[in-house]
Amino acid sequence: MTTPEQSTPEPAAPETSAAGLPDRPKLRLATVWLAGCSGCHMSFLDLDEFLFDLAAVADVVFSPVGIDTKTYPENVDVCLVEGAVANVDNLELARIVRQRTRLVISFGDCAVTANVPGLRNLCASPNGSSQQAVLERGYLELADTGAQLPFAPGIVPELLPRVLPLHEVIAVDLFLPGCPPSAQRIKEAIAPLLAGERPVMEGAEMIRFG
Amino acid sequence: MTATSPARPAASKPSPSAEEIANRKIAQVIRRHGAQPDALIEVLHQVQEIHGYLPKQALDQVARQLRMPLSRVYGVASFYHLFTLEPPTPHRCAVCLGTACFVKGGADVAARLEQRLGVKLDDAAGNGTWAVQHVSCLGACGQAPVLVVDGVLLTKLPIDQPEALDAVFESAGMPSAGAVPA
Amino acid sequence: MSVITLSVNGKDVAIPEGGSLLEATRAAGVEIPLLCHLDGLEPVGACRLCLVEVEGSNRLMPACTTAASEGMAIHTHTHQLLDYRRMAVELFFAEGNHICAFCVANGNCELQNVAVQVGMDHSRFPYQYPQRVVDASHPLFAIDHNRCILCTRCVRVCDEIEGAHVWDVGSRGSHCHIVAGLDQPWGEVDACTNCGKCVDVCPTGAIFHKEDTTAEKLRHSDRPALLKAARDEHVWRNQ
Amino acid sequence: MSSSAQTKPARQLRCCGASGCRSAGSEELQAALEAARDAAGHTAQELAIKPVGCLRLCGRGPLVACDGPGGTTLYGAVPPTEAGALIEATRNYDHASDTLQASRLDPQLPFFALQSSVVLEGCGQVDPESIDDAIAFGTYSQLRRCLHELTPEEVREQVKRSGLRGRGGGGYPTGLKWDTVALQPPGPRYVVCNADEGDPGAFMDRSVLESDPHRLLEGLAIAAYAVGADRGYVYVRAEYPLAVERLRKALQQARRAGLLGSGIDGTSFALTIEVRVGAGAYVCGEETALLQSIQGQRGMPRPRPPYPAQSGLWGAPTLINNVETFAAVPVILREGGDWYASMGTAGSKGTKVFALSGAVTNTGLVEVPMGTTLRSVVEVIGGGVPDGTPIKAVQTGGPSGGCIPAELLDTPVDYESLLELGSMMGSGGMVVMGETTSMPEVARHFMRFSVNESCGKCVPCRAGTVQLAQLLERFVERRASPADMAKLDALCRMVKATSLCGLGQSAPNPVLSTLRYFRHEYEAACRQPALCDRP
Repeated sequence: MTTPEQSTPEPAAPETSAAGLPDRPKLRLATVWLAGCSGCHMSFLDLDEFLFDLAAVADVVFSPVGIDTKTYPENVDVCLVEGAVANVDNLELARIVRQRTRLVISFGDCAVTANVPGLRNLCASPNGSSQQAVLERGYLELADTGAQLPFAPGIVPELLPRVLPLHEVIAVDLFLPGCPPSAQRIKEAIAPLLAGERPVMEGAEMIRFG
Repeated sequence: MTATSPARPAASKPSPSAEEIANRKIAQVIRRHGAQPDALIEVLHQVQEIHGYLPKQALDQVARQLRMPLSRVYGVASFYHLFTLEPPTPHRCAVCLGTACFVKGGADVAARLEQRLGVKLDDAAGNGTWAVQHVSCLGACGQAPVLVVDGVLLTKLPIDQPEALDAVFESAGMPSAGAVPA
Repeated sequence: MSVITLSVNGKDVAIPEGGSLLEATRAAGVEIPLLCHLDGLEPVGACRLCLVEVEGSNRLMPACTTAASEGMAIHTHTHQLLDYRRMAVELFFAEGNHICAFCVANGNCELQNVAVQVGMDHSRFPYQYPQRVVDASHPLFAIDHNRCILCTRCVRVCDEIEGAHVWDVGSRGSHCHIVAGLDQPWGEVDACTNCGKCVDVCPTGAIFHKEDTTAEKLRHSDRPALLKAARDEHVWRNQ
Repeated sequence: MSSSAQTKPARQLRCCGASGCRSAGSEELQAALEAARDAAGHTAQELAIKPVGCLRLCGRGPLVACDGPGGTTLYGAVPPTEAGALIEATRNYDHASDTLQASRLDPQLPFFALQSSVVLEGCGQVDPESIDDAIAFGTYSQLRRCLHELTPEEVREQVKRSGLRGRGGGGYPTGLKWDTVALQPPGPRYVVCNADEGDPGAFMDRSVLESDPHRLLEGLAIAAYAVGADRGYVYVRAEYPLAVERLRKALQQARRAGLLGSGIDGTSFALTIEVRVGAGAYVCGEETALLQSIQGQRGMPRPRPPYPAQSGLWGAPTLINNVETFAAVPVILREGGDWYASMGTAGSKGTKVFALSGAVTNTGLVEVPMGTTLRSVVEVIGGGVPDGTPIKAVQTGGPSGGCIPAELLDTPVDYESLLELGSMMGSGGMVVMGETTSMPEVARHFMRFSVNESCGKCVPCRAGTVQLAQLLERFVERRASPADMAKLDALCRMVKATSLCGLGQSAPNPVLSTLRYFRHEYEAACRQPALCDRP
């Protein structure tokens, strides 16, 4: 079965062909943090010296841990997306990432399976939505004082009815599971990409969940 | 034969309680089947006839007297759709959602019943008085769509004529929408 | 003892008559994923991961329950089988609530390992988030139904090896769940001997020792075979 | 076809008392007829009012057949108020009231004229609650003949010659199955009648059980003799209370008449038959699950081989056939295997009973030779869609079968042709669908059925059907994406290839067949590659 989500299998064969990429000196790399604990990003930082190697061949153009840019740029080559899609902001950013990125990597178990953020789907009401139930549980039932539902339109993003893994929202090109994926695993996945090759995602070292 | 109910009263005691009578009946049923484990389904049918459902203490009695593991008895009792482990509501409907009934609007019958009785399909608790469940096929396909209300088969339901359909429901004794369950 | 010969992925092997296709694959040194099967317990052919192609048959056969016969030619890793196995593992993940990150069996879980074995890096099928419960009423052990894959190893080991038959399967279809006694809290079931065999054989973190926390569960899935050999053949290898 | 010189009353009214007509008020009608007869001063000798089984045209119940000197007339949907008029009409049809005239059904209607009664020959003729009536009709004569004149091998030879194939769905050659059981090493054997007719849209077996139970018992007894069994079970679904009641009664009568029990008909042949009532589980129609259920267990199938013919009830060789298969046996022995084989097609011999329902004018039971085209069954016999609009598809084979589109209606009905079309014979339910029926909805309907009926043992069926039903939901609600289409295809193939039993293996068939013939309906429900907007 061809995986429908994997619409752009090779980084070298982009559909949104950014003209002249092969000549571009540096890979444009982004990392995005959706509904996750940032553990995957911490693990990314654990790459230690490899980060210097990375900096030599790639520009970090968007990242909560690497650059201050607040707007996701155009023509990104590779993006590591941490976290599940839990609210409207996550959803909007995921869609932008897909539009502006050639190779999207589902980065860590939350992005791949919805993982811990997805646990709120367990308190779904009969219509399948856990949006209200999770707010009531968190802000009313468990409140010690001043119980009230958050209400700040335009400031606090609205929750989606269900928390979804990234590939149920946008097409994903590579899955890098792990909670978090170890620095070694991240390195094994990224290094081939820098050389224009697709990493081999096989074996417990590369794809075991958890 | 170890068909001794723990609740069996001494002979001198006054009239036995309903529970004791039921226990004795179950013990009789089991004896009639020779206390053979392969008769479990037959026994459960008859226990359900006695109690209207399969209460846990009756399952316990069946398991002990058939000398079977409790979990196996529960496994069988919970496997089959016609066995019910909770006390049933006083009134029950079964909407047929077989293929012929499906083609002829069986799902609409179910939806109208849900609305009328304020219940959810296949929620055994219903509204406390009425519950609506689906059945896969009653083999009455020639008369589709069909419905069973308290054991009575109603056929050729006029799904295209809401008033006529309501009249059928009315005459089957179903309270109309918003009516407080008795 | 008479011997039969057959071929596994083109390699000829000889196994004792009456052996299963699984034994044949082992004789050929071929590893196929297994979840419900466990040596020492009656095979049930439920997880469908060990399905193999048999030349001359248009049906896939479970290696664990199918008797090998003379001259059979089987294939264990065709594209089709790899494809189906991966889908089956995705279905397992999607039907339960498997959050490896905080599971007692993380790093020592057969489901996790099988996912690696079939190359499953994500599930194409949406997770179902079924409502399931945790029963910690037993003094020593607990069962977390969220992690149960209904392999029925616990049911079988308790029935076949221990003889207590505490466990069985209740309900049906996607509502199936393992029950203790009359679907009672495990701790209230008198039949339980506290032997812990169900903990030993559980392939995931569903049944575990209470003192174990995340990633601390150890497996002893070889025990049923050892016990069975001791009982049936009076051979003790469990030193 | 009575072989006895029974003295028949000059006139008789046969009232259908099978479930369909019962629900339409046949009991009230019969009581009213008896009262009207008494009021008119006729005796039962002059005018018999006989309860019988299915008169076929179930959609027009309650049905009454009137046998008079001038032949037989059939009335449908007769209100009890017309009882007097009906009694009068038995003597002189010209006196029939307008209402009664309107209920008269023309026996020349293709619905009746094109049927061949073989399995159903006693349905509507005999009183299902009377063994005397059954015996007078010739029932049990073939059992007696077998016991006295034929060896088990000779019986099996006739069944093999007949080319009869299992009528429960798979179409396995019956004679071969009987041989397999008979030729197992010595030891106990069982015969089992599968009367767990669970396919929605199928009610053939129900009608036989309710209309002519002694024929089934005769067939079962002959089978037991032929394979050397001395114990048998009839496993009936609990949803058929009238069938259970009549079958139990028939068993009791047969025991009393010495046709079951020990030393049957003065021979050394002994046979005990028990009724086992199901408890609501479609999967118990699968033979290994059925055996589990007879043994008081959860109805969970197990992998085959070993087949039940080798290892069945309590590990003993067990012959399992369904009701229609056993009911065909007495006729085959009476008329000979070659006679039976002269009907039908090269690979599918004899006749087949179909239960016709859905969007069709004449709903009821239809028995036709194998090889009759679907068109003649649904359009000529069935009379097409009631409002005259075209037929869109015919569903055969229940949740294991498929939808055959109108343009293929000229296909002859036999095992192979239906399989080629991606459907199957199944037990014989035939549901006609008109133009308004949406095919993704049909597929979802069947998939929900499979979700509900999955036993839960193997993962493709337990979890795969749930995912399939959700995918189909997206098509029905028109929020599917092209990727969903690919997933649907792939998962259907996986569930079909890897499920443990027939239920799971065939659960994707309704999807696959509607995808094959009505793909445009799925495509129309697809949006462009999905962005998230699901609830």
